[in-house]
Amino acid sequence: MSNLKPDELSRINYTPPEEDWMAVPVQMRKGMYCHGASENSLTTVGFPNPRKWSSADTDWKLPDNWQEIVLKGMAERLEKYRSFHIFMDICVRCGACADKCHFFLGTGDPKNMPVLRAELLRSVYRREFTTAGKILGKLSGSRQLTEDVLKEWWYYFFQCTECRRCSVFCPYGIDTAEITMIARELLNLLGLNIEWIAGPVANCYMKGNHLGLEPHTITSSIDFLLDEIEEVTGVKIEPTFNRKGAEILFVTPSGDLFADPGTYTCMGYLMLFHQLGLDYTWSTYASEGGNFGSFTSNEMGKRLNSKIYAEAKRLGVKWILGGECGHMWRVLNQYMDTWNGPADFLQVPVSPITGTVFENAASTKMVHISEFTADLLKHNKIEIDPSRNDHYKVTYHDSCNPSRGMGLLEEPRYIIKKVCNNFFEMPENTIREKTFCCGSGSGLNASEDMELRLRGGFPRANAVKHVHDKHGVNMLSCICAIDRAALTTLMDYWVPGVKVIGVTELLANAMKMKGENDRETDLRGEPLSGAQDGEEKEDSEDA
Amino acid sequence: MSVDRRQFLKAAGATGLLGLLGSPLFKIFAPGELEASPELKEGMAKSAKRWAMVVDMKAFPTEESYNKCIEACNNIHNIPHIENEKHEIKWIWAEKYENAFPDSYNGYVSESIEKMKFLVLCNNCENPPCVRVCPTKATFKREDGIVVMDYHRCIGCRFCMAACPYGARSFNWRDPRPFIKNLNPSYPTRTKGVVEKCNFCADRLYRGELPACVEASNGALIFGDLKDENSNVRKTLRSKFTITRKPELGTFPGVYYIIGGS
Amino acid sequence: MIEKALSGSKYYWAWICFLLAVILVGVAAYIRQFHYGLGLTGMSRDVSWGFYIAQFTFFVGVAASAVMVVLPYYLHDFKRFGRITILGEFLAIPSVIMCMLFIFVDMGQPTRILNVILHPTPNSVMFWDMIVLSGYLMLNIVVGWVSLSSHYKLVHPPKWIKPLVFLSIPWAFSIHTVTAFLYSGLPARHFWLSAIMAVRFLSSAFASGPALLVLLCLLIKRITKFDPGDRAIKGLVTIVTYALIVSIFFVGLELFTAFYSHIPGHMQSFKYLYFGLEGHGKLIPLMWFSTLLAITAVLLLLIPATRTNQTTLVIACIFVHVSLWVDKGFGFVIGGFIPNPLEKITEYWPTLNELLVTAGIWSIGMLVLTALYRIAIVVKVELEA
Amino acid sequence: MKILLPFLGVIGIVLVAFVGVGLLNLQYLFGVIIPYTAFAVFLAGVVLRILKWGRSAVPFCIPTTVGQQKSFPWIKRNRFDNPSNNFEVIVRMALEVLLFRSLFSNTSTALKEDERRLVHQSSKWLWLGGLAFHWSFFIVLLRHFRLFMDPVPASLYLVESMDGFVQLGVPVLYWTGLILLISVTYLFIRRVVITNVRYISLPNDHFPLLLVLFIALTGLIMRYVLKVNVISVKAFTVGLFSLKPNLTQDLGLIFYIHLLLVSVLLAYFPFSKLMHSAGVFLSPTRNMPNNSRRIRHINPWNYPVKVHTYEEYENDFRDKMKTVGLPLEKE
Amino acid sequence: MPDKSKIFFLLVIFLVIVTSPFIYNMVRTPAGVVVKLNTPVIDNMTVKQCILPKEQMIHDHMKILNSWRDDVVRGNHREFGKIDGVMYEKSLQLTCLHCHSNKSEFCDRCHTYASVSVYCWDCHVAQKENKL
Repeated sequence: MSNLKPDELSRINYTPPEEDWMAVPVQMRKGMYCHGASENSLTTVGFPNPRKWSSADTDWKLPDNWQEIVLKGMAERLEKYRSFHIFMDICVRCGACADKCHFFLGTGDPKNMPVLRAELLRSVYRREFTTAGKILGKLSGSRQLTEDVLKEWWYYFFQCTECRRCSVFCPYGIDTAEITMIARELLNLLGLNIEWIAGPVANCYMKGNHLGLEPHTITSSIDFLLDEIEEVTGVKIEPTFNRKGAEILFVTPSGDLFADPGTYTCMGYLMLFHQLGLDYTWSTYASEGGNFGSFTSNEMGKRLNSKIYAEAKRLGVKWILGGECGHMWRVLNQYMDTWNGPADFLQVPVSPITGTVFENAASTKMVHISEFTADLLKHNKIEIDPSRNDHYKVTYHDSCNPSRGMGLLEEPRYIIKKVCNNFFEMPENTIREKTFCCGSGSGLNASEDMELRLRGGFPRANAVKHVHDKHGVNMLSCICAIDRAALTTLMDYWVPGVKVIGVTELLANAMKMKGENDRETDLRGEPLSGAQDGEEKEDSEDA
Repeated sequence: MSVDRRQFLKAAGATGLLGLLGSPLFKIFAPGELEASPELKEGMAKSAKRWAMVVDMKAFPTEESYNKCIEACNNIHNIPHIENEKHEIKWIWAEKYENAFPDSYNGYVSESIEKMKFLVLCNNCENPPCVRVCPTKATFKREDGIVVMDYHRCIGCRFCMAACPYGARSFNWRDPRPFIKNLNPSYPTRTKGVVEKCNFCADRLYRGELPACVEASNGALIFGDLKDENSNVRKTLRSKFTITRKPELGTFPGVYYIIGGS
Repeated sequence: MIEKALSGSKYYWAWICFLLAVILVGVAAYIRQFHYGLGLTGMSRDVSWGFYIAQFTFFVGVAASAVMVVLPYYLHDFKRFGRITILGEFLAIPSVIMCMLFIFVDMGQPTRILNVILHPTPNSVMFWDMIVLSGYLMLNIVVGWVSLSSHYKLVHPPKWIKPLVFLSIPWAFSIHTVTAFLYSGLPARHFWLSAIMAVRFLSSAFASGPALLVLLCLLIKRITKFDPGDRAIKGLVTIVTYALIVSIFFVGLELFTAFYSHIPGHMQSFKYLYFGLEGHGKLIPLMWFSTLLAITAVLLLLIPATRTNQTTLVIACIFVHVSLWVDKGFGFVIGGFIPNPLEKITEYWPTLNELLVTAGIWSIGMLVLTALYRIAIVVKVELEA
Repeated sequence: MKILLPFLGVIGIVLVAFVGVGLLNLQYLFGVIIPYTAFAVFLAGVVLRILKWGRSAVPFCIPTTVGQQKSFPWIKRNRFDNPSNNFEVIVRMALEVLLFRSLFSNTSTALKEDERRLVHQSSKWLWLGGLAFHWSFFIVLLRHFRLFMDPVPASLYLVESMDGFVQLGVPVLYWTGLILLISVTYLFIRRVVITNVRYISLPNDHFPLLLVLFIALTGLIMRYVLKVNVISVKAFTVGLFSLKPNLTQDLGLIFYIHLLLVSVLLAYFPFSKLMHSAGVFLSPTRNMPNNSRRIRHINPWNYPVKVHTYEEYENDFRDKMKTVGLPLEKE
Repeated sequence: MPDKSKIFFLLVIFLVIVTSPFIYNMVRTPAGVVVKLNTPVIDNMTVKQCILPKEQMIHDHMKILNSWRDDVVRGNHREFGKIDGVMYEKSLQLTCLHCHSNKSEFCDRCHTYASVSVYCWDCHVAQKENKL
C-alpha cells in the first residue's frame, strides 16, 4: 500500500514543466516501477541477456552492441508490422489522446500522455529511419538512442497497460498498445523485462499457468472450491480433468483458481456447468487462458498460447469455452487463430443446451463464457432468482481488452440485468469502449509498483465512487481476472465499501440448482437479504 | 473609396503593405501603375438646396397629356410593363383624387375632380420614413433633398415599402427585363429582389437636364429649388393654392399639387 | 452532449427523417424562389410583407416567452419551474433560428445579407432587431448549454452564467418590444400605429409560448421517461390564462380606440379583417375562427374542472396557440397592409411555394427543438436514474 | 524556440521569394523550376511513402472496437464502430475520413480540486476546428482548379456559386477562404495556448500550420486587397499544367510568394506528418473488420516457435499427476 | 505486399486526382484567351487610349467600377475627368460600353476564361448586344 493517503494521492498537477520533454531526463521513482526480470525467468524461456541486475542500478549490464540490436530490431519490426510503421509516421500531435490515459490522469506526468509515450520511440525512429530526421536533426523532433533513452523506454513502456483507450479517440486510430508491445519486444531483446511478467511467463511455459500451479495443485484447489460450494448449496460437484472425448475444453485464467475473489467466479463456473450437465473438461496442461507472453513479445505470446489448441486437439474436444478474463480475450479474438490456427480439428461451436451456433467464433472455435451464458438466459435454460443478489448494488466495469479489442459490451450487461435487481451504470464516458483501465493490466499488477497502480486506477475508482455515493453501489462486477485482483486493492484504497465480483459469481448466486438447499448465504458466506429484511423495509417505508 | 483620376492614384499608393514597402517595389506587386493625367474642369450639373415639384393638374387637359409624362419616365428608366397588378413597377403614375388624397376626400367633390387623374410619384419627402427604416442605408436623402436608392446595396427587405405613406415604392418581385419593351441602353435596369422608385432623375439633373416627366409635361410639372426664392417652384407656390399629400404625417413632401381655381 | 441527439428509437429517427424530408422540400421550394424572385409568393406591391414576416413576428413571441419560466425561477425562486427552465430556454433557440430564417427567405437579395452588418444603421428598427435577436440566440444557447452541461457533470455552473441569466430576462422583453417597434413606428399604417403594440405583443406571446410549452411538457411526459412535473405545468397554465385574458383585453382597447374615435384609418383594417371592406374579406373566417378559439380557451382555462382535466387542458392550449398564431402569424401583418396607403385593396393569400418554404422552416425549427429536447431529456433522465 | 523557428522559416520563404523574384528577377527559377520540382517531389514522395508502408506486413487483425461486436442476432451491434465485414469497414473509414468520427466523440477531463473528482465532458472544439479546416482547405483547393483547367469545367461553377453566395462588393466573398483562415488560426492558437498541447508540439507541428496560414493569407490578399491579375495568373498556371510554361505574364511578387509557399508545402508534404492524410487509410486499427474469430487472418511471416509440448509436460509431472488420478498418455 | 490491390487502387485514384489538370489540359487543349478590342468607336479613334493606361485598366477595372458605383449613386460625383477635351462620366454603360460595345468579346472572354462571374449585368445592360 502506498504511504500516501487517497486525499494526497489525488492531488494531481496536470501542468507540464517548462522545459522541453526531451530535456527532462527520466526519474525512476520508487513505487512507480517493477523489479527487473530475473536471470532464471529469462533462461527458462531462452530469452537473451539473462543476468543478475536491478532496475535501480545505474549499470543495467547491457550487451556492448545494444544499440545495434535495438535498431536492427526496430528495422525488422517496421517491416513486420504496418501498424508500427504507420503509427511512427502519421501522428500529428493533436493532443486528443492526452487526457485519455488513466496513467496521465492519475500521475500528471506528461510522458504518460499517449502521444508522448509514443514520441519516446518516435524520436529515435525519426533520427534513424527518416530522411527529414537525418537532415533536420533536433528540429524534426528526433534524438539519439542513449542509455538514458533506453531507461526512459523501460520506465514508461512498463507504465502503459495496453488498454487502447487512447486509440478510441485518435483520429487515425494510433494504438499505443501496439507501440508499447513493439517497445517491449525491443526491450526484451536486451533482457529488459519486468519480473512480474517474466516470472509468470516462465511459469506458464513450464507448468501451463502463470501462477505455476502444478497439476496436483490445480485439482486440489478445485477440490477446495467444491467443498465450499457444497457448504453453501448442498450440491456435490465432480468435474473432470484432462479427459479425452469431452465435448468442450474449458480454459480460464489461473488466477481464478487461487485468489479471492476470483475463486468465487471459479465456483460459479463449476456450478453452472454442473447445473447444465455440460460434457466438458478442465486441462492442467492448458490451464491458463491469460497470456503474459503477449506482454513480452509476439513470439512469446504465441508460444504460450499454442497449448490451448494443442490440448484441444489431444483431448479431441469439439470446441473450447473460455472464462472471464481481459487480455486473454484480446489474444483469443485477435491473435490465437493467426498464431496457432487453423483449428480445423475442432467444430464450429454449438451450445449443447440451446443449440445456438456461435457463428462469430466459426474459425477460432472458442466461445466467451458471457456469450455462452447470455444465450442460456435468453432461452430461459437456467432458473434465476435475482433477489438473491439483492444485498448487492452492482455496477459493471468493462475490461479494456474485451471492450476495445473485441466489442463484448452487451452480453455481460444482459446477464447482470437478468441476475440482479440493482444495477447502476457508471458515468457514460467511463464505460463501454470508453472504459478506464484498472491500472494494473499488461503485467503491472505487482506490489512494488503500488503507487503506479493506485494512480492508474484513480479514474476508474473515481467513477465507481460516483455511483457509490449516488446509488450506494457496493459491488463492482467485471469479467477479468486481473480486474478482480487489482480492483479489490483499488477499491479498498479509493472507495472502501465496494467489493469486486465476477459476473459468473453473480449468476451462480442467483441460479437455482437441482437439489440445492435453501441458500442462506451467497458464495462468500454473506447472508442474503432474505424475506424478513424485505418486509421490514416495506414496514419502515409505510411508517 | 472613390476612383476618379486624382483620388485613385493617391489611394492606391497608400494602401497597406505597399505603403510599408515603398514605391519601387510597388510595381512588382501591382504591375502597370502609371502617372496621373491632366486636371479636370467642373461639370454642368444643375444644383439646388432642395429640389421640389409642383403638379399643376389644370395643365393636364387630357389623359394623353399626363400619360406622356409617365411614358417618358418609363422609357428612360427602363420600367417594365407588368400586367399582373401585384407585381407592377411604378415610378410615376395617375390616381383618382380619393386615392391620391384619401384623407381629404369627402365624397362630394366636383365631377371634374372626381374624374381627374392625379400624377403621383415619390414625394422625396423632407422627412422621409423610408430612409428612417432602411437597415442598410440603401435609401438615403441627398443634400439636395432627393431621396435616392442605391440598388447595389438594397437587400430587398421591403421595410421602406411598409413605411412609405404614399405607396410610391415598387419591388421587383421577379426579373423585370423580360417586361421592358424598349430598352434604353444608357440606363440600367434593376435586378429582381430590390425596391425602386422615382429619384427626380438625379442623373439628368447632373447633366443639366430636367427630369424626364417635367420635360415631357409641357409646363404642367414645375421643377426647381424650394430654397431659392426666385425659382419657378417658389413663384408658383407663392401665387397658387397648393396642397400636398397627407400633410398630417409630417413628412413634408416635395411634390405639391395645384388642384383647381386660379 | 450533442451526440445524444444522434441516438434514439426508431420512432425518433422516423420523426427526424420526416422532418428532414420536409426540410428538403422546403429547400427545393426556396431554391425555386431564389431563382424566380419573391413573385412566387402571394405578396404584392400593396401587401409587401406576408406569411414569412408574420411567422417571424409570431415566433419572436414564442422565443420571448422563455422568460416566463426563467424569470419566476431565477428572480422569484419559483422552484417548480426548475425542471422546465431548460425546456423554456431550448424552446427559445429554435424559435429565434426560425425567426432569422423567415427574415432570410423574405429578403429580395439574400446574397447581400452582410450589408446589414457592413452598413450598420442604428436609426433602423430592423438593425436593432438583428442585434437583439442574435444576442438573444447567443444568450439562450450559452445559458441553456452551460447550465445543462454543468448539471450533467454535477458541478456548479460557472459564476459568470448568473449575470447572463439575469441579462436574458430584460433581453427577452426587448426582442418582442423591438419587433413591435418594426410595426408601430410606421406613419401611414394606422392599424399598427399604436402605443400598446409592444405590450400587446408581449401578452399574446406570454400566452402562446407557455401554451406551447404546456403541450410540449405533456408530450414529453407521455413519450419519454422525463416528467416535467404537474406543478410546473399548473404554473404555466396560470400564466397562459392571465396572459390570454390580458391579450384579449388589449385587443378590446384597440377596438375601442378605433371605433369610438371613429377615425376611418383606424377602423378600416379591423373592418377588413372581421367584416370585410368594400366586398373584400378573405380573412374573415380565419379571424372569427381565431376569436372563437380564444374565447373558448379562456372559458376552458378559467373553469377549474376543465383546467384540471388533461384532455380539456390540451384542447385549451391548442386553442390558445392556434388562435394567437392566426391572429399574429397572419391577420396582424396582412391586416396592416389593407387597405394600402392609397386606400385601395389588394388581398393576400400565401401560395403553395410560400407554404412549402414555411413548412421547411418550421421543420428546421422542430428539428432543432427535437435535438435539443432530446439532449436535455436524456441528460435529465440519466441524472435521475 | 519551437514556435519561433518555424515562424522564421515561413518568413524566410517569403523573403526568399521576395528577393529572388523582386530583386534578382529569377522568375524562371521561382515560377517554373521550383514548382515543377516541388510537384515532382510531392508525387514521387507520396507514392514511395505509401509503397513503403504497403510493403510492411499486416500480421494481425487488430481493429480498435468502439462498440458492440457482432454476436447474437438479438444483441444490437454497432456496425460502423465495430465493423464485421469490409462494407462496414468502408463506412467506418468514410465516417472517419469525411466526418472525423473519432474526434467527434472526444472528451476532455478535468479534476475538480475541491472534491477530487474527475469530470469527463464531451469536447467538440478540436473536431469542429479540424473539420472546418480540412473541408474549407479542400474546397479552396478545388476552387483553384478553375485556374488550372481551360476551359473551366462546368462542375466547378456549382462549387463556386455555392461558396460565393454572399456579395461583399466586388468580388464575391468565398466563405471557405475565410473559414480556412479562421480555422487554421484556431488550430495554431490552440497549439500555443493549451499547455499540454504546446508541450507535445514539435517545430514540425507548427511549421505546416504557419505555412498554410501564410498561404491562405497571401491568397486572400491577392484576391481581396491587391487584386492580382487573374488572367495573367491563369495563363501562367494553365501553362504550367500543360507542360508549356510561359513567363510572359506580369504576375506580381505576391503571387510568387504564394507559389513558393505552396511549393514548399508540396515538397514538405511527403516527408512530414502531413502524410497522415494517406496513412489514415492504412491504419490497421481502423481499416480492418473485427472478424478474426470468424475468419482466420493470415500472418505472412508466421513461423514455428519452440513450445513446451504436452509430452514434455507429462514427463515433468507424471508422478504428481498419477497421485491425484489425472489421466496420462504414458503410464 | 498485403492489400496490394487496395493500395494500388488508392494510389491510382490519388494520381488521377492530382494530375487531373494535366490530363484535362492535354485532352481539351487550352485555347487561352484573346480579347477583341475592335469596335466601330475604337476603330475610329486616332489615338487609341482608354480613360487610364491599359495596364492599369486591366489591373484595376474592378476596383474602379466598384468605387464608381458609390461615387455616383451615393456621392453624386459623376465626372471622371476630361481627356482630350472630352468629359468622361463615371458610368459603365455610358463610358465603358460606349467604346467597348462588344461586351461578349471584350468582357465575357476573360471572365469566362478565369471563371470570374460578376453580377454587374444583373442591372447594367450592354448596348445592342444585350438580348432581352
